[in-house]
Amino acid sequence: MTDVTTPQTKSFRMPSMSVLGPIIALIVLLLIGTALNSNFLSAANITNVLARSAFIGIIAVGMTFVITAGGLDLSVGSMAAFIAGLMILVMNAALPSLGVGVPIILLGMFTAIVAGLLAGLLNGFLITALGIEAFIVTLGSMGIYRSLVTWLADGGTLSLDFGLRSFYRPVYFDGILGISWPIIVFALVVIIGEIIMSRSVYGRHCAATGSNEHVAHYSNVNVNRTRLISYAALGILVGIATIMYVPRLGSASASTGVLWELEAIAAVIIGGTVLKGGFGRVWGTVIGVLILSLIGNILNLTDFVSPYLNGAIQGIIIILAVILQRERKTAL
Amino acid sequence: MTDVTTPQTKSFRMPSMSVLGPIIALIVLLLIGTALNSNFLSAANITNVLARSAFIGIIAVGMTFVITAGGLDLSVGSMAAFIAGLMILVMNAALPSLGVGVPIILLGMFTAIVAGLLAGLLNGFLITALGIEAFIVTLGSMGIYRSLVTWLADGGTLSLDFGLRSFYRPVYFDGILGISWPIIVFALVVIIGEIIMSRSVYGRHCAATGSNEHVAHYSNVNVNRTRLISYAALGILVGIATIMYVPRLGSASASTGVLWELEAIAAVIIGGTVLKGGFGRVWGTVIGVLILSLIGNILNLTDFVSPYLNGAIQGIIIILAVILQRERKTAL
Amino acid sequence: QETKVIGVSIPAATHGWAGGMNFHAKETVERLEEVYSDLDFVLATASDPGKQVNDIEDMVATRNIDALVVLPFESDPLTPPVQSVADSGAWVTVVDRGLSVEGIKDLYVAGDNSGFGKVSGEFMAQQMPDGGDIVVLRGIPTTIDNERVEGFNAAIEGSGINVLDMEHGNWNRDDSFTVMQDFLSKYPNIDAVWASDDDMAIGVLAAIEAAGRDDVKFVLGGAGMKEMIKRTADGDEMIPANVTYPPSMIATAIELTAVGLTSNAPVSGTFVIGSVLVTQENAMDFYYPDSPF
Amino acid sequence: MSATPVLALRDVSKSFGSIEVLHGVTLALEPGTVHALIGENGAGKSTTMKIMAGYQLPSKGAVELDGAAVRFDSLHEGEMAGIVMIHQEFNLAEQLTVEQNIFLGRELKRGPLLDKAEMRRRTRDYLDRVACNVSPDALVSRLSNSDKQMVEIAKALSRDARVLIMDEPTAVLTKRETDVLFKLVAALRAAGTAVLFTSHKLDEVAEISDHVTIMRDGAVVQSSPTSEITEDEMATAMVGRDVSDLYPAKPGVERGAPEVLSVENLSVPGFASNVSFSLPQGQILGLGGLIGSGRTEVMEGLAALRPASAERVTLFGEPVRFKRPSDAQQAGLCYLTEDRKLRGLLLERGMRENLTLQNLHKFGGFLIDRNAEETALTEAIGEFDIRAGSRDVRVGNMSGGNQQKLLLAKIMLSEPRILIVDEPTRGIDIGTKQQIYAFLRKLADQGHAIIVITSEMPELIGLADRVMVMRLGEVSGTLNAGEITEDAIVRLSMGLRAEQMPMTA
Ligand SMILES: Nc1ncnc2c1ncn2[C@@H]1O[C@H](COP(=O)(O)OP(=O)(O)OP(=O)(O)O)[C@@H](O)[C@H]1O
Ligand SMILES: Nc1ncnc2c1ncn2[C@@H]1O[C@H](COP(=O)(O)OP(=O)(O)OP(=O)(O)O)[C@@H](O)[C@H]1O
Ligand SMILES: [Mg+2]
Ligand SMILES: [Mg+2]
Repeated sequence: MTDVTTPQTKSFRMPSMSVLGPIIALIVLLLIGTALNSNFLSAANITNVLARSAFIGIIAVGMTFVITAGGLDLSVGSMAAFIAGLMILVMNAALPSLGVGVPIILLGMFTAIVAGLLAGLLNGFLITALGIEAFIVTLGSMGIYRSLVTWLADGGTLSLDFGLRSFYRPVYFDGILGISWPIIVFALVVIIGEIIMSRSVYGRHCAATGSNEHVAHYSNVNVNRTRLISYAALGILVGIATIMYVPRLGSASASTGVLWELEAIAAVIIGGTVLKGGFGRVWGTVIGVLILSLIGNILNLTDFVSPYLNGAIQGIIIILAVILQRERKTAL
Repeated sequence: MTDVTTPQTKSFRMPSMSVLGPIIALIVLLLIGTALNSNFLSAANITNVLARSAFIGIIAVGMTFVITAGGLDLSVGSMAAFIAGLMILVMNAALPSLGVGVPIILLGMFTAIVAGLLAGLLNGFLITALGIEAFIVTLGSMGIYRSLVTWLADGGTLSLDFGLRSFYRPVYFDGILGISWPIIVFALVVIIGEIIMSRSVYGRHCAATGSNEHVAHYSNVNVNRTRLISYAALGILVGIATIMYVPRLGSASASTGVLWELEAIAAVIIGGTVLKGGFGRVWGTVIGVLILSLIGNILNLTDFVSPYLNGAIQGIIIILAVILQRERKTAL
Repeated sequence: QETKVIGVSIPAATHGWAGGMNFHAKETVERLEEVYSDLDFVLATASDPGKQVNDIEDMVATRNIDALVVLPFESDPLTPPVQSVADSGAWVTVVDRGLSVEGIKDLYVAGDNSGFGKVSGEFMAQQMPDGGDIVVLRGIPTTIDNERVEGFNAAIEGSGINVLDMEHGNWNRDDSFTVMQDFLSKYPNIDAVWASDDDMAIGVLAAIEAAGRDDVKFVLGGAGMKEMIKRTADGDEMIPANVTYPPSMIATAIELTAVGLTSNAPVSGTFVIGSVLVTQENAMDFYYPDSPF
Repeated sequence: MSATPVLALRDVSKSFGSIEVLHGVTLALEPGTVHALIGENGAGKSTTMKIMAGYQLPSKGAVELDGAAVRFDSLHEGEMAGIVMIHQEFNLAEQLTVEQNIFLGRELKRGPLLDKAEMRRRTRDYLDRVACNVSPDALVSRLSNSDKQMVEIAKALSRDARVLIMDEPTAVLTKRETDVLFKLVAALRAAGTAVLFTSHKLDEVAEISDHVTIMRDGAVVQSSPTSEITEDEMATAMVGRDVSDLYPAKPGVERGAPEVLSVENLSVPGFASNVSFSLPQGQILGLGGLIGSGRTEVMEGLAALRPASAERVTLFGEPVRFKRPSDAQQAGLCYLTEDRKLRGLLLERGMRENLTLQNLHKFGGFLIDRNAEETALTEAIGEFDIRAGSRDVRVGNMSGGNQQKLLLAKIMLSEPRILIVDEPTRGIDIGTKQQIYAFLRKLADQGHAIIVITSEMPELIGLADRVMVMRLGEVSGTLNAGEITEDAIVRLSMGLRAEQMPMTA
């Protein structure tokens, strides 16, 4: 019997718009920036943009896994604020006994990572073990952490001891070979994240869980554990982001990290990850983060629009960036 | 084989926890309130709580349809701010020609409803016709409307002419038979919404669309139109909520309606509507709205907790309310 | 003797100054509850004007307040509800921002936003007699911010000071850091910065320091955060001055209201807490090391 | 019949809520034999299989592995014991690729990372063994149903099972793919694997199985070596009546019957081009062709379910243009989808809502008359013999065949004058098939016109008055009453045009 199913010879195909879209949007933004301001491509400006993208970026990488596995986390912004506050309190408290030096910084970092892990595990536990809607759990914990940091700061700002801050500062501003630490850490997180997402068993399990949890379950994937790990990892990444954040200004308050969650989720989706789960890509998230940072940067570098309208421009560009990557609308 | 051709006699069954859960949570809150303060059940307090629930409530009813049909709208809060601002501008502008009186109020109401309709249609169009993720479209339009109102108000506050305000005020504060207008309108919206959701063709189409849009499409349901209508209806309801809101505060600014979207979505989910779509109930949403309003009200009744921790209490209660309605976790 | 209830309604601690104000409100309430056995306080913080109106309604409906101390989130939306509190016979103290209608308040503890801008502008003009290029960071878009900027613009009018750019830093350290970084990329020479708030000044200073730029001669913040006052007192050249806008004005208001309710001492009227220029000479007078702000 | 059974059920009962669906089922699988489990829709075959594989626990009775009672608390334990099951419904993650699905849960690693090259290589091997030539990197969501089934089979193969359980594996397969599968099964049997499968195609059962167990209403009614029972006996034992006249007699449409539908040059971008045909009143037109030949897409295009363009479509003599599927429905043309799970039914919902979804306007203009809906459901249950444990069962919990019946009932509620049914008897038991054929014929006799898309050769031959065959998106030929033979259809589907074949397209 002749074979008549159309053979699929692997020929070169143009990458699809879903791949090209975010890249094109990024390039267009870069061109606009370059055209508008000659300093846009200066090393200083690029460093600024990358370094400030690092916080949201590190968090967004974690969010990519959570969303890919079919979850969501609205609490990351206030979690970051809470961890920053806690870290500052712990370091200030340890100052008399430990003194300014590497140990106290390590203590702070340890605090941040453990706190992040615990916060992530708590979210994950409520979502997986108790089976409550992720939106509600993390909306709840968003309120809780935001309150806690306000309470810790007594309504004001928690500030790192001045001496300690000067010592810790280089963690944000210095680096190696002219590349500052946040950028290096961000790059590492991205590379590891991309490898895990696309080349590891865990990444596959995330996608399977988000795509169809019953199928994943029937295929011996531990769905709950996969989800739990994604929240825990996101918590740890929030901790890491906070470690980079605290040395920048040395303070935390109720206004720290406000709306980071929406920014992180937006970056993830602009990058092409599917909000309902089942498919995620870390490199796309990076592009999403850069797009969002660049919009702000370009708006600051130009005077075309009333600053009141910045939000409108941002909104329009976000929508456009996603329109770009839309495949030709498939018939239902 | 059981014979199923004859309808089974409807035997009484305990309502499931998913039905009882929100109701129990509401009753517990009412009991707590009554225990804490003797004035809690006073007519004045009940009126206050109900009337202020009306804004979010009216919006949340619309959100119930959007979510049931598999959508989401993050822009309602800033849409409300924008519509309020626009309404105030239009009414102030018409004042010299129309004078204080019923016509100008009607003009304002007309403006609000038309603006809401258009805003909703715009969201719906981008989501259905262009096929962009609702999260992104409405995140974008959230930024756009928020910016526009800031811009309209020139960074400050848009205020209704004072004479006009006194004339318009009764729309919030007066009513019939001692029941104030917002409560009446809210009740009407809820009743109509509940009927549409549970007994009408459109409600079924929403549920089918949110449950599986392919099945809906193959059942000749116009999926895009169903979705579009849900966004348009939500827009109109935002307009109606604004009509109730403006006489209360008489002004609009960049801080109007901040976070209403999260509150509305939270109310919808607390009420038992499924975030991923396919199942919604309007009466549940009402309970969700009341729970959220009562939390704020009860926190004001006591001095037990530091006001810094209000957010934490709210978060915990939201999570608890949803835990309550969880069915015994079904094995996957 | 009957217990009287004082309601205190303030915006939530969403930025540095408001945080300080929250602290003072809380602390004053706790202290006065000890002092006056016959006074009971209700403190509510609101995250938006709507919520603040809710709080005031709740105080009237369930706590039978005899007096209300309110720092309005915004003037216009709060005017009608506060008016109905006044109409119900309760004492009304308004703090910082006035209401849109005269004759509601019994006591007004007023901040002076355009004065704040004016003092800041005058200092700038005086520091730069030959003019210069400055950038301005604005707060959250609100009437307060508008009044401050108007006052500032009026004061530098004709002084030769050229405002290169204004952008909103939202009274937030992170936002102002970002905005200032971009200003530094955009303008090769900036002589001075009006950060208009000490939280924003901290972000601005960090950005300047990180960029290693020495063209910026000084940064003028405002509101009198203790760390900044300290640096002024220590003669930090980057922070030669500050302009007060004390968050503790809420304490003044609560305290005066308590006095008004419990004694016959007359406390009604207007109590203006002006914005004062703080320089190295008088800085220690404005330094409160125990305040969180 | 002497070896110890590798896997057995001993007196197993199963209840869902208060309804018992299995009553004391006993069944034994022996190594190196192929065991067929047959029975009517809803008889409990799938449930029996799920219990054997450890997907569900029995309410009563025991599962025995190598003669010892076991209790599989998780699927993993079942699989560890070497039991692999292919479900009646697809068990693939749609957004993942073929390779990702095949290795899901047992990915190969090299160091800490995935060994993608090796997995891809093995995937290709497995796919080759089932003669399926989709790419390992293809997304499952883009595969046709038959390819999905072959991927499921490849996935099961990759598990090296001692016991392979297949729930209606051939329902969505073509003859050719079925042959491939049966070759594989024969090889597995030779290697000592115990195979249990169900099918409603009794010829397949007779062809491949060594032993048949027949279930009715949740109980085993007969179990005997296949050699000792004929197909007719099987059918009778299953259904409880004689089903020898599977197909109703073809009355033959008289010449000059009015033409009710004519389609000229219908094209569906990417799937089919220039399809033309016409349909007289009272005729059943069979649409044959290989899977992937674009039959589904053409008819979906005609019903405006997907973008399509046509030079001219006339319905009852009137030129029509459907912008939406509801336009087609209004004009009297309805299409019944082949994919009941993804396109046909809301699995989370009950029967009532599914039944009326397409015709809600008939139950009230704005508000829905629930009582009328209930009445309609009662009628549908009676007419289509829908059997479900209870009336308000979740449709996803109904047996596959009963879902299909519900789907038919749903489409019939629109009272179409021209009915297009796509694989209407997929997963339907032989007794019900007979009813459905009779029903379709009755409709035709009443003057409706019917198009039946089917991959079942006997169905085409037995049911259709005329057969149109498609190949690669084009009509390759039409066969009139006297010309419908298996050979002619196969030739047209393969694109071999016998000289003397009359072309009447
Ligand atoms: N999870 C469940 N909950 C409730 N009832 C169920 C569930 N699963 C199966 N049933 C019921 O058990 C009965 C047997 O179903 P089963 O799927 O085993 O039938 P089947 O023999 O495989 O039929 P078919 O040939 O149609 O696939 C049906 O009446 C079905 O409705
Ligand atoms: N959504 C889709 N996206 C991409 N390709 C698709 C999609 N749906 C179907 N296809 C492909 O289109 C081809 C034709 O589809 P289909 O198998 O439904 O055709 P058919 O002739 O109707 O066959 P049958 O009805 O026997 O399954 C198949 O090869 C299938 O892989
Ligand atoms: Mg079955
Ligand atoms: Mg098909």
